[in-house]
Amino acid sequence: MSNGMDPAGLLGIGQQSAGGREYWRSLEELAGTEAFKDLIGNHLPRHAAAFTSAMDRREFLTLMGASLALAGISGCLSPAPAPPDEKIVPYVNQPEALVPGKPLYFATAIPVEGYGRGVLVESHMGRPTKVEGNPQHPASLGATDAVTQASVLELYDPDRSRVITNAGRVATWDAFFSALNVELESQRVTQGAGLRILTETVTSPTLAAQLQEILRIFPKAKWHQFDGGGGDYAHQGARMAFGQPFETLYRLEEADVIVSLDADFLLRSPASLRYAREFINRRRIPGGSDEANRLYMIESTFSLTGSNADHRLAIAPSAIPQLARTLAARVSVQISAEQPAISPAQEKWLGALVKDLQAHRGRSAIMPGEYQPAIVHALAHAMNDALGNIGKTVFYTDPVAVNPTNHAESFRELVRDLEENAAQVLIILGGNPAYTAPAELDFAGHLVTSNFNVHLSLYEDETSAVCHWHIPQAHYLESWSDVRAYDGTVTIMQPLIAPLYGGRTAHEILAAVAGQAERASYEIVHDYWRGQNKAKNFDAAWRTALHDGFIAGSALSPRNVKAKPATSFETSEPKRASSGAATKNPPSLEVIYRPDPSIIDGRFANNGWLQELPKPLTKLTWDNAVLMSPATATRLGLTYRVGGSGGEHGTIYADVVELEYDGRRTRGPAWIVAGHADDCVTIHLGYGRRRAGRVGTNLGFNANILRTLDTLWHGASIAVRKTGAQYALACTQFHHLMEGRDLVRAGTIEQYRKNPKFLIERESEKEAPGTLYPGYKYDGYAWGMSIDVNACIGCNACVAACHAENNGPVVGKQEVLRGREMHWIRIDRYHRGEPNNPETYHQPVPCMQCENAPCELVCPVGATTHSQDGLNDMVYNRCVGTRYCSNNCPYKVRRFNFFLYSDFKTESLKPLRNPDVTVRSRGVMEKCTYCVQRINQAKIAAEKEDRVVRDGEIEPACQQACPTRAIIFGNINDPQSRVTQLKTQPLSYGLLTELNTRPRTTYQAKLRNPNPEIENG
Amino acid sequence: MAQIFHPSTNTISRVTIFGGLILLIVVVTGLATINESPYITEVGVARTQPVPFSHKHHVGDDGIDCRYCHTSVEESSFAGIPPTKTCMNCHTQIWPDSPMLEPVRESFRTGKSIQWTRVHNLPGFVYFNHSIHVHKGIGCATCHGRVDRMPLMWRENTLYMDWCLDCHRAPERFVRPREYVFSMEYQAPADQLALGQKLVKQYRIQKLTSCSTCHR
Amino acid sequence: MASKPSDPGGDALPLLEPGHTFGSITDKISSIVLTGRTPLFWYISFGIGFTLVLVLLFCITALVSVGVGLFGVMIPVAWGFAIVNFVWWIGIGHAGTLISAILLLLRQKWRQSINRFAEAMTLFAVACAGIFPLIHLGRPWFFYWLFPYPSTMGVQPQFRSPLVWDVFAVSTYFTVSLLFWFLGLIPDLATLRDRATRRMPRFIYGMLAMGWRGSAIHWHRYEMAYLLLAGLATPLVVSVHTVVSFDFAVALVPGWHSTIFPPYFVAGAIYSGFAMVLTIAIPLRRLYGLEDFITLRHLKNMAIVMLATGMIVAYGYLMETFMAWYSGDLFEKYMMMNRMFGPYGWMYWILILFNILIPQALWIRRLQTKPWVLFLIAIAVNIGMWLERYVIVVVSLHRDFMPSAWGMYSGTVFDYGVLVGTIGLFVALLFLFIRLLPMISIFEMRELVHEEEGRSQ
Amino acid sequence: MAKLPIYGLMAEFDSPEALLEAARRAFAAGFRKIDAYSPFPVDGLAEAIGFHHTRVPLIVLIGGIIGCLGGFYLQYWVAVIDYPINIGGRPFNSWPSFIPVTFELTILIASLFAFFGVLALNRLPMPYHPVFNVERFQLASRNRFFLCIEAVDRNFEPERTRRFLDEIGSLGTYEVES
Repeated sequence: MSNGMDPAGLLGIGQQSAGGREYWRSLEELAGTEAFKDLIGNHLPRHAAAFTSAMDRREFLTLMGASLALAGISGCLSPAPAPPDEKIVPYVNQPEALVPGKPLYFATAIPVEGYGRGVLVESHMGRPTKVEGNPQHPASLGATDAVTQASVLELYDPDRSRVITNAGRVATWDAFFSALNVELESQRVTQGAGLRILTETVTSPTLAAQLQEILRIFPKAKWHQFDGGGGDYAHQGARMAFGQPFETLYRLEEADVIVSLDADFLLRSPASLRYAREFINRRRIPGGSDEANRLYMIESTFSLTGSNADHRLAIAPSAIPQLARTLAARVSVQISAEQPAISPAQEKWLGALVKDLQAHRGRSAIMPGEYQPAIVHALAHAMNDALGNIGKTVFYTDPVAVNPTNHAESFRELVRDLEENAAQVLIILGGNPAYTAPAELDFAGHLVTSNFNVHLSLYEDETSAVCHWHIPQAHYLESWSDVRAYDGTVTIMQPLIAPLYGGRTAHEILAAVAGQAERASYEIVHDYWRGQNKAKNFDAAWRTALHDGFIAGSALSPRNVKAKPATSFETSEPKRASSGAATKNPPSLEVIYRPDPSIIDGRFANNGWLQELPKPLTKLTWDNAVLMSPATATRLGLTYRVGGSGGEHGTIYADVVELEYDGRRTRGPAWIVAGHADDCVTIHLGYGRRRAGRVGTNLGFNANILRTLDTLWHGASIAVRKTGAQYALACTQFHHLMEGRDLVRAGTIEQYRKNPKFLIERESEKEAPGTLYPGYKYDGYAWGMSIDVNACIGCNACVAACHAENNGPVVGKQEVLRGREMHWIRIDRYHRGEPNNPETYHQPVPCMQCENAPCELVCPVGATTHSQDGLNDMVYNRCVGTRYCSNNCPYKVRRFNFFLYSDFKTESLKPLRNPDVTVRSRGVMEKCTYCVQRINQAKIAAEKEDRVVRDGEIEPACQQACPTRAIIFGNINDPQSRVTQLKTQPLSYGLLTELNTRPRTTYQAKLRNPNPEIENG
Repeated sequence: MAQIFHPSTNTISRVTIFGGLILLIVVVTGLATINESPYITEVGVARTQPVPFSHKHHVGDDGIDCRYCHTSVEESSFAGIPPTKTCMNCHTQIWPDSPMLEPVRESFRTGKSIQWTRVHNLPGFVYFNHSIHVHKGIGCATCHGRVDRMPLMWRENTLYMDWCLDCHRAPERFVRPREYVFSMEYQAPADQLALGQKLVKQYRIQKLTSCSTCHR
Repeated sequence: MASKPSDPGGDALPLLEPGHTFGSITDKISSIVLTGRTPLFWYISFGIGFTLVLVLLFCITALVSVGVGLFGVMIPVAWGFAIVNFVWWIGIGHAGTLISAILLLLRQKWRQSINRFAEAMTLFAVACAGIFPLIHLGRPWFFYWLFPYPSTMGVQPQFRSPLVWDVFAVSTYFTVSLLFWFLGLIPDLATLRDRATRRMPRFIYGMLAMGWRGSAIHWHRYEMAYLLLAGLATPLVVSVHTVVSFDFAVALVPGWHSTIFPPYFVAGAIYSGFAMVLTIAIPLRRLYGLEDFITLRHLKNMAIVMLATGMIVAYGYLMETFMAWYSGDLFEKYMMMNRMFGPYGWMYWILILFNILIPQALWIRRLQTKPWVLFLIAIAVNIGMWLERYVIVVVSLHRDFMPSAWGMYSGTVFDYGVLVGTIGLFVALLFLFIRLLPMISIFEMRELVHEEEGRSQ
Repeated sequence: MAKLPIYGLMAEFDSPEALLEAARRAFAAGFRKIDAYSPFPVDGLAEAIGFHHTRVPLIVLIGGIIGCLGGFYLQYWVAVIDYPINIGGRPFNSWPSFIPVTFELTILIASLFAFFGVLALNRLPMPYHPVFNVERFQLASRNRFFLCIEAVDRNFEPERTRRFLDEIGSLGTYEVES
């Protein structure tokens, strides 16, 4: 009965010491555990050494010093060496060397679909545990997205491939390299006529150099590109408009009027984090100005960006190019083809929009969607040109991607070569074409024709299964490499840990192809940049680059461009072979394919954090669905049923439909989305994986079965049949109405200008609720938070960040169905207005840290109490699990471990855990703590320097990740702090304050900026 | 009917009743005592170590400062367990071939670490930070006892929560001037309370009894 | 003088069929216990009960070893069957104490033939109830943290929490009921000691009787103590369900946060309690041929008490609905609409039917003396009261303040398993009691005989 | 006092009234060490043999007071003295919340005192008692009523006392050997 360790020891609380934080408590213990040795493996002298002899600073530095030499030596020793020790330069805000128990931060970049985003990675004793944004990196600005947050889980994923396989049998690197060399020898004869290399979008200068080198050695070899998540239409569009594949950049801070032609720039763009920041910065009302930008959205599916638009026009995808033409014509772009008439409603809408655009020449921006055909991009360029936006809000640079090509065409060519047996040696670097490529091509089937093909990938996936060779890839946190951001800024990627499963980088494979199998990627990257930089101070520059996380001034400079007359291209119809044989019965609809908001094209399918992340608008988890508008659903006679257990906070039984396209069929649940365009359906890719791993396999359904290369993103006519079957979807929030409750307060800027207090004044709680009790005096710190609903775009970054920071468990679909998901912060989504085109609000809801916390009052054992700083503490080890607190929490932000959710068994997941946060065991309640571990660390640091904690010194994980800075945390006893100032704004309000809970977390009301002409009448 | 019971049953029954009560009390107090006893708390129980490292010798006789080995005690939550290298700094010259030190030399040769037995162990959900305690004038000896008198290390205090609270509720009873934090000989003055209150003010020591001070 | 049971005419019904003497009563009642032959129906009933106890044990083992998630509980409905059953059982318990204590203070003679097994019923019901707060904990092995004890953590229970009040209320209630019950048993144990022929029973009953010999002075003190215990038990029984109602009334969940809860819970408790007494008494008097002692008069009186408490409960429902409208509180209003017409609406209407409408039949005098009618009504009320607690606990929680968190709850096989399991436990214990102890207080029946003689002379 | 050959003399009656009457007369006749045994409480019997008031109520009252004060102090000590901690912004001594437990403990302790008090006063348990030596005494828990004059009584004199008992209507008088 000492400190709650007795039987609990058997059931977790005890084990968690083994799992959670023991790692750094005693390094000896650490190095002792067999499991850990497996984890660290034999591949990594440095870390092994570092760990077994509690690396003190002397040794750390010597290691760093010796690394270069070592690299050379070990290089010569064996053909396939373990990666040698290399130098790592820690980031500024960290002790000069490793101190046991203190994290280090390293700068690198995460490549997502080819483009890089600067990140800082927190490392505890050599274990990367958390990824944060790099404030100085143009594509990050200190923020991250959900995918970036979850990438650290991918690093430790026990399902990642650990072995080289040849035809399914385990092989060795040596075996592979010799086999490869044999093939290459024969290729040399034919100058590589049979050599093919398939990559995803490439922006890495080093990789580009290597590819060119290979193409020099094998002049007849071909390099193909295919990216499951993108189509590279933008470059094609630029080619149309300018004759060159320019990169298009926007400076949204300069734009008063933004027209998005299906561009989901807040979520699906290499610059989404930056665009989100710039977009919101122009809408932050309680920041002095009461001016805001206005976003017009023209799209088919309901995108995240669409949900943040002031005006949305939901039309079928086939109509968008036409509308673009019409719009172009209205903004005086030379259009020869005469314009078909459009509906009066659209007429009115378009009229107002055009007027708005004309009124803001040079201060507007037309943004074409990534998945729109080239023509739309070209028209957008023309419009921006006509509106004089180029050089003001729109900029063009040379392409960031190396050798941009139309992926569809490039891939088609590869398949043709395979058919004609022209491609004998195929090297697939990353990607998973066997799954992501349209089924019609039967890529897998054709692979057999080539006599040697190899797949380099993190997982042993569908493609690996059909390739002769599979070789494990090193995770980006294990790799030396480089990558360009959306604006060309280069980041030298440095590893945080040596490859856990002995993976290699694409650089090392290409080096082998080029006949230098022994070169380690560190060498390759380092030497490439040495070659680039002729200056003698290279080492210093290299150091700075690693240290800062990017190479200063490496961004591509804007080009002043001249658009060709639109007449030259505007008639070229987008290729959309309406092959689907438009059948009238069953009703045939247009189809839209989009990467899944969480797992993109399936590359993150095995990532539990992302699978369990409620998708921005549908709030679905663990599944994809056939999204359609209410009207379309009624037309198809489709409906849903709320489950008896879980219900609106868990189980929704959706009608299953059969989809048929070109005779290829699949089935999927139908999901009704308010605001979706009629007569078309959206299907998210990335599901229906067959070889994703224990998490991602056999979830949802595979839409690639239906796709064709011509209709990668939009299909003309797909047949949708009701099957009568129903399927349980795990949806964390189905109820989207506020039931007349003031949860999200919203108005228009117009109203705000008239009376800044207009929202508060209509509220009931103008008179403060009385109390018999004196109430507490908080004379030290008083932590509080302000969340700007106006700034929240609903991107889920905070949810993922919170999960990563606080060792959140993954509970699985079954538990989500029961309404037991474990997110400490959730983003509530509410709709208002007519269902075919509703207003949407995103409201992040963490613990309110009420001063009169109802939860504390009812806890029989005092497991949740108030701290001196006014935090609502949750003491897991005291909790007996009555769950009374959750019942009494009006905000329902408490989460309960109904089972042993935290994984105490899987060794490889243990190093992932944040050592400063208890891993919760079975039967205890948990909830948002304002990241009390960060608060305490900051307080201790301040105390040691005999000062007070500075404003902004503490950033909870959610605030740190937020792209739009919608969440601000601080000391509300300090009148100067940002949070205090925000709380005094007229738009600041508390949630359910009429209950006299006195929440420390308050909100800023949402303000829309509608165009009066459209809004009224 | 004849008597069912023998006259003695009267006494027996009373004895059982009162005896039972007494037994109950004995058992409860017994359990409590066991819980506080070294059997459970390991207080004063010297733990065997792979190498019979003597703090008494190194600290008491040689007068090596705590921080020479426990390097991070002032910077980090974790005081730091010295790497084998630290041992070898001296023991390459001193006793370079004493059999007793073979495990150390072996560890240095093979790179396999010495597996010390943990003496002070807190449950996983307790977050203790050495650096701040040291900074606020809590001496090593206050918690770890007179290490300079321990041939083999043992636990000086129970590390139970109420023991922690004793100090967190009344730091003035234990705080000492910073310059003496690492001193083993330091004796609390007769007027500890007076001094304590002075230091509490001077070092801005708070009485932190909030749960989240230690549990997160 | 003794009117036939069949003819109506309320108080004409006797409390005790005529022709009984001290001896006949003593022999009749003690023979049930001391007989060597156990009737077949006893084996059957006990067998069923015991089988269900095994189900209960299985469920509990699973819950403790796998996790409370085996129940259907979720967020927002973090309390489910477990708490519903707890309140239901506690309520049932109340009739016993009420009959034995309050009716004693009110000098109601008709209590005497039913108080003993009613009290036993109380104990067993409370025992069943006590299981639930334990097994619905996330970490049941730490239940003792709800009691104050000298811990090395230096942490004690949080006495502002209604759950701690519960712990004290229920444990006190159980202890006091037990003392009260055992004190009442002592003279009868002496009787059994003296009647028993075989050695073992004599020894055991003798030990339990503690050498009671019916001395006048002992009787004098005994009666005083019995009276005082009754005096203490009366406010206790009222307090217990009040405290249980605080579990809800103190919370701010719409549908819980209500001042009418205490009186309306106590009434409901007595209501369900009497229903359960009838459910047990009616078959037993038949099976053991105790119609002479548990007469139609008893049934009638209990029916009337049921009717009265039933009306109070009805008033409670009415008030809740009225206040929801009158308060004008957005959440309250929604809660009531949801209760009536929401996804769980059917439950609400069934409980109205079972708890309010059907019992109205008791206004009809003739039905008050029709055992099988009373039995059916009692069953209906038992079910209705369970549903009432379900509506209060689950339906209030599943849609509270934040629409974004609204969800649905449904019991799992373990929820049902534990419910029937406790019913089994209850039956098993009850039949053990009937077999081993006098189910009717013998000495009080002797008193009754004495008084009846006094009256008839 | 010296060990007596017998414990006393016991007379049997068949009705509470008879016993009551007999008890009165015995008391009137100056017998003091007497006791009456009946299968159920008989009004006035105790008074008849000179036993008037009992200390049970006092004991219960004391128990109640202990429970009440102790109960409240326990909670006050926990919430205010031992570990004062901010619970939902309520004051440390939120006495209204302490009422239920205080009340329950009052009842609990009082009841315990009542139960064990009466046992103690009645010197129970006492499985062995001389009166059980009388064969017919087993009917004392059925339908017979007994009056016992103990040998320690000042006026006890075997022969005369036996006669006296027969006079007052004993249906049978037996020696109770000790």
